[in-house]
Amino acid sequence: MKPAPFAYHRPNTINDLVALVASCENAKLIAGGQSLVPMLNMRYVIPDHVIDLNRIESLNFIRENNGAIEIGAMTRQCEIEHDQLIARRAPILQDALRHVGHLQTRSRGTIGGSLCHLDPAAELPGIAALYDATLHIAGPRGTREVNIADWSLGYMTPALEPDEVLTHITFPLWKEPHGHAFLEIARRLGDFAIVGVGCLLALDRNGAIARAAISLVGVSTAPVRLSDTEAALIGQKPTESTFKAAAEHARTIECLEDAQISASYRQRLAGVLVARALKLASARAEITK
Amino acid sequence: MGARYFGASVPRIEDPGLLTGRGRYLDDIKLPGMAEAAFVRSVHAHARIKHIDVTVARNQPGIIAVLTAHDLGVAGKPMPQFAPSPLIKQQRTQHVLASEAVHYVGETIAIVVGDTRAAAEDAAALVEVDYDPLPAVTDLRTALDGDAPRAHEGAPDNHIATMRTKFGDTDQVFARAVHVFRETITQHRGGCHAMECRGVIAAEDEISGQLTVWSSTQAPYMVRRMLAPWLGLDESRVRVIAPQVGGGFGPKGPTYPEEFALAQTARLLKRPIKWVEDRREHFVATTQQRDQIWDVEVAADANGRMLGVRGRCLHDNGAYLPYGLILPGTTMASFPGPYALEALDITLDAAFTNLTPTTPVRGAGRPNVAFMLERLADRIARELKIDRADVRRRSFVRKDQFPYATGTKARDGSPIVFDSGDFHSCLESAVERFSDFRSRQEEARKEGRYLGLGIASYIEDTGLAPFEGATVKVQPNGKVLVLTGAAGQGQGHHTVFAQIAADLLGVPIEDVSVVSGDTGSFPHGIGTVGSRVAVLGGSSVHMAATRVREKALKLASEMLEAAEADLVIESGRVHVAGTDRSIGLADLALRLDGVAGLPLPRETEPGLGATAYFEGRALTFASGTNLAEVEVDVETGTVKILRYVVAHDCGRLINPMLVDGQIRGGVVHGIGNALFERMIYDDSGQPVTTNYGEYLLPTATEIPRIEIIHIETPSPLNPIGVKGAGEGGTIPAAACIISAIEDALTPFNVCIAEHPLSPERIADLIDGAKAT
Amino acid sequence: MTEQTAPMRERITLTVNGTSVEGLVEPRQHLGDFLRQNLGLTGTHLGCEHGVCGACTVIVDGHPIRSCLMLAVQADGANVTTVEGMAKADGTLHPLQAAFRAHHGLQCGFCTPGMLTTLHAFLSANPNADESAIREAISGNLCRCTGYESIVDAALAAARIMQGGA
Amino acid sequence: MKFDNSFVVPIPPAEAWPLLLDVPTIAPCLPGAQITEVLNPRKFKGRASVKIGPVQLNFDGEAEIVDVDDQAMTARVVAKGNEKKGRGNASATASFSLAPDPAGAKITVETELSLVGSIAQYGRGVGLIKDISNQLITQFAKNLESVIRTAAGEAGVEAPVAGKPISGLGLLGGAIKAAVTRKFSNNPS
Repeated sequence: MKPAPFAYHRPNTINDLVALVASCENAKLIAGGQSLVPMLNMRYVIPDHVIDLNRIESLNFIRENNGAIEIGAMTRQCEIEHDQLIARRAPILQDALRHVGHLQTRSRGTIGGSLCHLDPAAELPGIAALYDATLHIAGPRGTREVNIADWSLGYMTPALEPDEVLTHITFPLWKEPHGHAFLEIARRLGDFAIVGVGCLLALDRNGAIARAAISLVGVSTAPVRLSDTEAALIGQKPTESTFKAAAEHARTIECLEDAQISASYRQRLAGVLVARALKLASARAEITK
Repeated sequence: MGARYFGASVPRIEDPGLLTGRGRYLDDIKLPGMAEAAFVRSVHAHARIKHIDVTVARNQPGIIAVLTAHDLGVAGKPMPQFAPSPLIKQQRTQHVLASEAVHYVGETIAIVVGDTRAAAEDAAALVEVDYDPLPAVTDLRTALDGDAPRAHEGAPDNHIATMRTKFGDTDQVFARAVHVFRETITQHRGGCHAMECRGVIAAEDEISGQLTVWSSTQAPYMVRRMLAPWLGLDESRVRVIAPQVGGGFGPKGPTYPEEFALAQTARLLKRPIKWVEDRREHFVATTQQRDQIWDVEVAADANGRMLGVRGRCLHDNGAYLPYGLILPGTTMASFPGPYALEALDITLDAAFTNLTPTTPVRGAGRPNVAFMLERLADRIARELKIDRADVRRRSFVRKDQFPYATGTKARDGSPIVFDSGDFHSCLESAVERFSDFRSRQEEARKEGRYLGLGIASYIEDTGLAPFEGATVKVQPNGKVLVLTGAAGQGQGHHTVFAQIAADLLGVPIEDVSVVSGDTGSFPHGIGTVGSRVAVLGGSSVHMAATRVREKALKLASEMLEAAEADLVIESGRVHVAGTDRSIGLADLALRLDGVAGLPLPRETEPGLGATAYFEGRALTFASGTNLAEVEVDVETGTVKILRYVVAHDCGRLINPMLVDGQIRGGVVHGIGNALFERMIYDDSGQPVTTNYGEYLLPTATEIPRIEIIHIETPSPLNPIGVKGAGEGGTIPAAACIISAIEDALTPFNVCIAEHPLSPERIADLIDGAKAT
Repeated sequence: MTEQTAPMRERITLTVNGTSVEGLVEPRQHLGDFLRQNLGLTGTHLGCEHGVCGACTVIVDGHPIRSCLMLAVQADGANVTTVEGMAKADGTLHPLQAAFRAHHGLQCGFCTPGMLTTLHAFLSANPNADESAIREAISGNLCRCTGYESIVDAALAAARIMQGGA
Repeated sequence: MKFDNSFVVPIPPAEAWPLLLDVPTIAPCLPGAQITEVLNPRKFKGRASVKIGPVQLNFDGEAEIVDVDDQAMTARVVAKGNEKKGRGNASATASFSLAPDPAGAKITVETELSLVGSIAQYGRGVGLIKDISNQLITQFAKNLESVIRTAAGEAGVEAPVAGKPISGLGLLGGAIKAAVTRKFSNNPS
């Protein structure tokens, strides 16, 4: 199980990278490589060029800026997992990362790689969707931004031209105190999510839901935000029956199926996990009030 | 002689090398001039081969040869049948390389030899095989129907053989039984998944003509037996070596096409060649097991005592018959379980399908039968509303009945006899650990949590005939060498052999070394299959070491001028008890190795060594009961195993720590079969779970601690009183987990007669039961 | 043989088990194959080559990584520790290695180097890890022989020793 | 995998029938496909490309029209191709039949597609491959319809351009939509 031969390039700067990407036909960018290299080894993907992003220092950072967390595309999952700023400001990223592969893959895997690979079950795109994140792109025509909602063009296909690269992701933070929850059902810890649910929830002074965000992974080719459900939650008291109604909504979303998992089972889990995530997030929101 | 090592949890002598990266596995062997091979394999489950074009592939850089069956001279020369049987209706063994037709995805078609594996893979992708696809048999349920496609073109049907095991008058027993229940039970296949895949190196010595084959096999002697006549070579010219083997679990027992192909190619190309199976190949080319469908009835009396079982089994043997009827045979040999049945009548039909061939995987047919019998036992309990343990209590063979003739017969027609055991003690010792379970279960249900307690009992026929042997020899430096044919794959055989020899010869275990798995170092062997090595290999080491001891004492008595009865062996020396007179084993060995001009003592053969073979004339039966506590999340169908208890009887324990390791690993394999492992094929026979992201092995986070209780009823059938322990963990585990899940779901009236169970399937079962 | 050109190769320099080594590698060669084939460090085992089994785990710049998922050329300049680098030069076993033997944390030995390197890196960063943390740390390492319990026990015992306890 | 498509063209069956047998015209109706060599009037060599996420597949193969029955107006196209880098083989049989229809002629295409090899052995992709295939074949039928309409002189219909690669993201987007909007009969509740 050895990859087919390819040429290897290792730029040190974003400019060099952009130039290289423009000049190589049938090229793949390698970030952490934890999804790409298996596909190379199994010869599912047979590129002529592999362009390595690992020496571009400027793509590796975590910082807070203007009410948002900014993370460089080449920031490794293990760095985010143990970062103090993230722990304080967006702990749900760390909850989600516990489900992303294993210790060894998080050592190499990057947030940008996960967003560009865009596996339907991937957790990090789901968190990006939860925060309405913005993706920053560089290319020969300059830089541009894409909202996470417009990021997926289909199965494992990000809205990235062949000569463009993702440089960093911005997660706008919620100003109001809120609770969070990330729950996932996979066959084993670290497996592809059958369904994963991320939830942010803020309560008003009366204890009613003031703001909610719910995002699901695993159910479709891209993360799904339950905008209608979120809107319906506003003003509701965080009770079992409120959560149940949200779960009923979640059960109606159209889902993928594959050789092992039916769409109806994904729908079932979507409902169960949405209710449970809301409950957990609201309990945490109570504490922050 | 007081046992010093036997019975103690001695750390393994195998470990230091393995812990420091110095294990020498097949892929670690590098020979001068060695080339590497990859295989072109069928992408179709069933197809005629119209044409194979290797021209482009041959012209790739780094390619030495691309060989088809014709190039290799093996067309029309299928592999020999390993285990012939008059019951086999259609004798079908695989060709080393297919040239006319393929019968499962993964079947070998051509061998590509290159400077590196990568180069060989590059070229293999460029071999063009023109196929004419044929309908494939992929559904066991209909494989024997008259209108089913044929797995082999032109065959009258897909029927391989019918086997039957029977005793008592089932008609009469079922007619007078108060209760008769019928079940259809389905079990699905999984793989071996030793962490080391298979691999072969073949090299022919140009001068001597000696062919050496290294293979990651459980049975090097069988590889030699299969290869030599097929190659037209004397056995003396073929040496087969099993190096360090990274797990076997059954499927490294048979001899595979790759072993033949590598041997033939190395001879043809006159250079050493290595092939190492990659994981994707393992998923299609290494044998699998467990597909069976049972349609059975059980008869019980008013108290829930099992009286009889009758029914049919449909068995999937995959596309070929590489291992004769051994696998279905182990199914039939597993009856009647631990139960004192009055009558039994089971018929098994083995069928061909266009899937990867099946041969034993840890437990062979035994987990299948245990699952079936335990589902029936649970069914009785459920129907009669009695404790599940009570069905077992009332139905087991009792301690006072041993030795117990089960009613079934061995292949040679002799009656099968349980040699020793105490099924009730195993059961009670495990059950008592859950004395508070029912009250906890009730409390949990009030909180909407669903706990379940599963139970499964089993027997395992171990110490399979015919024999294993060993030479034990004291070397002139006083150190002991054990040579044996019985190779290990991680069980710790070297350590247990060393324990036995060290005790008998009074030497520290550090002074014993063991060489195994090399046909060049010991003349006869069978292989590590069917939990037989401790019984047969261990007994042969015991016999040989005993003879060496006797020889040493006899010689020492002459040299020390003392009566044998006054001698003791300690720390490598023979002492005259109560004196300071002694002689080293080294001196004795030197004396018997001989010195020119000095005759040996009379009636003494050269060398302080002896060779012995222990023949397994009758099976020795291990047994036990497992209990498992699970929690089922009824909203998601997910299962968490909270506790697992094994009460186990494998006779005397040579090394309890190692036996525990065998049990734990075995249980986890069975948990895999129950909850995780499912080899899925689509309707056309394409395997769709060919990676570890989709074919799920149990991982550390999904598995509980496994508590073990040892009950020791020594076997009277061998000098060390042991029974096999390699598969007893696996045999009841799937049954136990499924039993627990069913128990947890009692409020939903869910009945389960299948495995593996995914969370989705559990959720569907709950929904289905709610709906009815 | 053919006249086609030899594949492109890259020169790399890295530190393996404290020793600086050089190599000429095809870009497609992964680090696991480089360690095994070019350096003869066959203690690193390849069990699946698609990043799931964990047998090939080595420590790169302090982090446990799957050497089948890292190209050798990417390890240029890196500091790599393999199972061969765990025992002391005088042969004294690392506490983890000793604990694996004492607790029968290995059977066939094939997954063992990956278990050892994973736990070595993990326990160095998390010396107080409890059983569930240890199970999670090795959840990306498959073992077919042991059922994991003895590995967990060995890790717990080694952690105590690595902290200087009993 | 089986797919059924049918459509009606506004010309009589006798006029539509020869168009249907004109492979150089109908082959490019399959998105991403092109003819590379005409072996004889009923046998062709060709090429097809399809992209499944990061996996770009290129098939080289042959197509042949067989079992042509001019009376019953039925025919079959048997095509098979091997992925150029060894990732699997595809084979398809499309059975065409023409029947009179009040509005002209009704064309029915029943396609049986099978994929083997590594591309067919990734279980997580199974559902998606089916959707993409369905989308390809539906697009094929639509293109075929417009080709015949164009040939029949209908204005305002654009014929597909031979060799145009599979309509990339648009097509994929369609497949995804098909995947996510599928209705499931075994809905729990």
